Amino acid sequence: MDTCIEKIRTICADLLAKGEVQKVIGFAEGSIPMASRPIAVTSKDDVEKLVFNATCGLNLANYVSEALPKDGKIAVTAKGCDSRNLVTHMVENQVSRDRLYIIGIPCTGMVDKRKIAALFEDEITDFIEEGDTLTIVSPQKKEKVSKTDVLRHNCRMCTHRNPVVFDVMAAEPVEEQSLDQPFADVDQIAAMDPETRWAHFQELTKNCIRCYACRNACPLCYCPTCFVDESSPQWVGKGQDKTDINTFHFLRAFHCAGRCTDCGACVEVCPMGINVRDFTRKLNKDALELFGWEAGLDMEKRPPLDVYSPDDPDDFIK
Amino acid sequence: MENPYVPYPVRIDDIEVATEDKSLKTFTFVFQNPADEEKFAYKAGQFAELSIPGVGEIPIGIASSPVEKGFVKFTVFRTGMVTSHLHNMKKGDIMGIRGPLGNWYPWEKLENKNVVIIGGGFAFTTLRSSIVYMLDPANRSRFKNIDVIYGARSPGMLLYREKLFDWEKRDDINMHITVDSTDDPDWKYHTGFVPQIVEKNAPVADEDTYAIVCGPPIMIKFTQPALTQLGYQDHQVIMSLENKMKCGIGMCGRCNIGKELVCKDGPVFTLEQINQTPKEY
Amino acid sequence: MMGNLLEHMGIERDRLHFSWISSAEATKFVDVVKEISDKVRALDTDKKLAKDYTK
Amino acid sequence: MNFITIDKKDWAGGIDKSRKTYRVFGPVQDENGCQLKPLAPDVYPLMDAGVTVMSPKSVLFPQTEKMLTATLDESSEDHHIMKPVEKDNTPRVVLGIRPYDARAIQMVKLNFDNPDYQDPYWCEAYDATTFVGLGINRPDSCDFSTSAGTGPFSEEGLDVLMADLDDRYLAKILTEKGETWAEACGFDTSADAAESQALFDILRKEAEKNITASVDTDRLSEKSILDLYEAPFWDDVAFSCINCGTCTFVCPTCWCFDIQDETKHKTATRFRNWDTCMSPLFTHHASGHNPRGSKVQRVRQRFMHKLKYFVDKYDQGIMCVGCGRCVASCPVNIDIREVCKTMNNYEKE
Repeated sequence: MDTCIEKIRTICADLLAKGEVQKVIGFAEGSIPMASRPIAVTSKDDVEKLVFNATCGLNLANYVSEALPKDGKIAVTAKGCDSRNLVTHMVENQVSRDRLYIIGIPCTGMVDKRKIAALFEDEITDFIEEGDTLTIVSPQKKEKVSKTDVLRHNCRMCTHRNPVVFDVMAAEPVEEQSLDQPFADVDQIAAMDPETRWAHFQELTKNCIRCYACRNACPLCYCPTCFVDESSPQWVGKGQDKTDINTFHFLRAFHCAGRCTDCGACVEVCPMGINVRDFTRKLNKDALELFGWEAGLDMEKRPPLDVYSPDDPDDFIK
Repeated sequence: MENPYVPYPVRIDDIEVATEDKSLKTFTFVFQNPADEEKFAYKAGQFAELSIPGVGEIPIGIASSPVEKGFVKFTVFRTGMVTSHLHNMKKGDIMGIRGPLGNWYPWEKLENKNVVIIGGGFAFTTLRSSIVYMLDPANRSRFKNIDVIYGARSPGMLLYREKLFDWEKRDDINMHITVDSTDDPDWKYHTGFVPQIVEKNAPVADEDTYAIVCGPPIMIKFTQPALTQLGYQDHQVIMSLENKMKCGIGMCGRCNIGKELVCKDGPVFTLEQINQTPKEY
Repeated sequence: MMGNLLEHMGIERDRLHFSWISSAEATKFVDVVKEISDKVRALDTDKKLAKDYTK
Repeated sequence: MNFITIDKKDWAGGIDKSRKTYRVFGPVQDENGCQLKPLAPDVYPLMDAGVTVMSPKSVLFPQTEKMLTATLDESSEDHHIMKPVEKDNTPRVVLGIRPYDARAIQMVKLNFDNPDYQDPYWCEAYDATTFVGLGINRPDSCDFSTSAGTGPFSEEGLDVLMADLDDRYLAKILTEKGETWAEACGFDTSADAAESQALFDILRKEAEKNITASVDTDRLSEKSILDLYEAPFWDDVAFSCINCGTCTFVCPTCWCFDIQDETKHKTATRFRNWDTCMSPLFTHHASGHNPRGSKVQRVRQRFMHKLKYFVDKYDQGIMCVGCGRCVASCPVNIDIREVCKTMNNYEKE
């Protein structure tokens, strides 16, 4: 993956020099180990700032609408999941295709930073990525691990590593994964009895500080005023009451029903390490089973809960 | 330890619809414990948090004047959750008032000075408080000329109409009442926007003249150049700002403009002070 | 899908109900409301999503 | 000042003794790393843990705190009259607080305990609390506390400062509160003052040497507020921000809060929650107008408050103790050290 960065830089320098785009949204090197930072590059002289590696786990589709100038185009680098969210943006009329120049990046997955941190007792001071080999350094030890072993769960479950829409590809497509049990995590929760399931979700969200990073990092969450922020009527209390926290997580997830690409940005950004995908994954499974639907693959189709079709399942209406 | 978050219990003694569109109502409150009225000693220009248990609090300028005893008055525009709830309350209901909060118009500095009061729309509440205070027999001699320029969209949108017309009849205050427009053939006062009336009728500034300006942003924007033209320097223009507030005592952190907190260091600032700070209001 | 997610979280399915009732179908409305009330009553007071103010 | 030594064998027993009079808070490990929490009777603080994800500010300033209640039942004589909620202000002790976090509490004190108003909830909790700090022998790479006016062995705001000497703690009793706590624990083996102080000095110097990160703050106060406010770099600083507010929540010095009312049946409750300048609601007027309606304005507010307004207002340096929590927790890697440098070096053209 790191070999594609030169190509990305060349493409971007060229686009900016020719004035074809006003800016490029990509990732820059972070200021601490295992970090990267979304960045807008506006001059060809700055393309050296762009990087792409296994820590670029945010979804750049989230930055597109805000970064779009009054007229003209912007370029955005897009992994498989980013590209699916760009499709969703276009289908939902948040941005039009002709305003974007999409630089597709075939992706072999992002690392789970918490999983890596858990391998060390002390803090990580350096992180070097060479192909599948990661060299991770802490004051006490230096360890080589295989990236495949420390991938984020959503990346392990990913079946759309290659961008579904692009103007140019930064590298040859990678092989897609095929999974025997694509929703094992959901099934595992489903197998519990109701009280255990409830306890599982209580335990899951108990540390939530309601910073709403999961919502804000999600490209699907673009409502001008989120339901949790409405004051009249006020749907949800603002305190640390567990009912309010549950309500937030349940409804946030449900607003993503049939739209979620499982990009993992919500989990990536959570400062408290909450796997909020436990909510959205169930919805993704249902969308697939009930509607044969995976979000962000088709520019011509609206998400299933957005449209009526005579053969929609309706046995829940009594 | 004194708890500044605990409101004084008050009873709604009277509710008056203040404007023809019913968007403003004037509430008269009486303290449940007479001793609280003394603790609530305030100066013209200060505000208070009107506190409705279970609903919330809103910061509102005090419209009654320190020289009016036995009650406090607030004129409230219906806009958010708390104000809407308040508009639906009735005489006799119990709620709370927390304050007085913030600073006030600089009455010591204004002594022996000409005072020009410029107000627009419903930002006339603390100006009412100020005028009543200055016209009080005990205070009138402390100030030189008093001019008032007050405008609203239409005659029915003027606040405190009876008081205005009373003041109009007096000879120790120069009233310049105006409306944006009216089809009332009997309207005997000015027609036109506040900045224009300021330009034509406000006294030319000498170093003993101060202007107090309160109104919607658009009025303030156009009144400023008119005042500058009349010779007012930035330190002679006194303004009262509004920002979103919660605590009212400078702790919750949201109402700042630069390093000043509107709730505690303000709401009254001179234009000179405002010009030195980010205009985040 | 909402019902599925609630159930997945451990909340009883019968607490959520969808029906099409036209404004002319007063009796159906009564029947449905009665049915829901009975079902919810059978489930007892919700202790999961209801707020506890005693703390 | 007197010094005592505490054999680590006696540590747990001492804590247990103190539980008779103190509620004990300390660092514990959970799924999300280290957190500072009230300790259950059979739990002991994890003294050698890393920096806690959340700061200790919640000991005095919980994220959600009930303030007032009133009954709405009109048959009751005091209906609609709000009264303060009773608080448990029995003595509490925070064990293993990091020295820079204790300094942060002194900064928050400037806000909650000032000449005009005292916030009774915070102040009473503060008065009830004893802070027992542990010097940091091995500072993290994100730690820039020495250049933020504090350090790994800073004493400010602490009642006791301890040093970890492998088999024992050396404790410097700094206040009466600290002395009372040591007595309650039965820690009474005194140590030679001069020798102990010398040891503390060595450990402090050693630890400070290991701090490599820093911020420059020397020129912040001479800049004009408006020049910094209008500076061109804010768009770039703010670009990656998702306005989540994590930085403000994990920050030991961020004190802003929101006040909310809720009603259930016939009881009204007013409580406060941590608020964040990153949220548009923070300044959203009821009229719809928002003086900080854009992301850039909000990001600028956070840094201007910490690195300029506070500096000018209190003349006590920046409103940051260099703990590095926001640097480590920011999901989009906005780094206050870089922003501080940019502000400090900014020259208006």
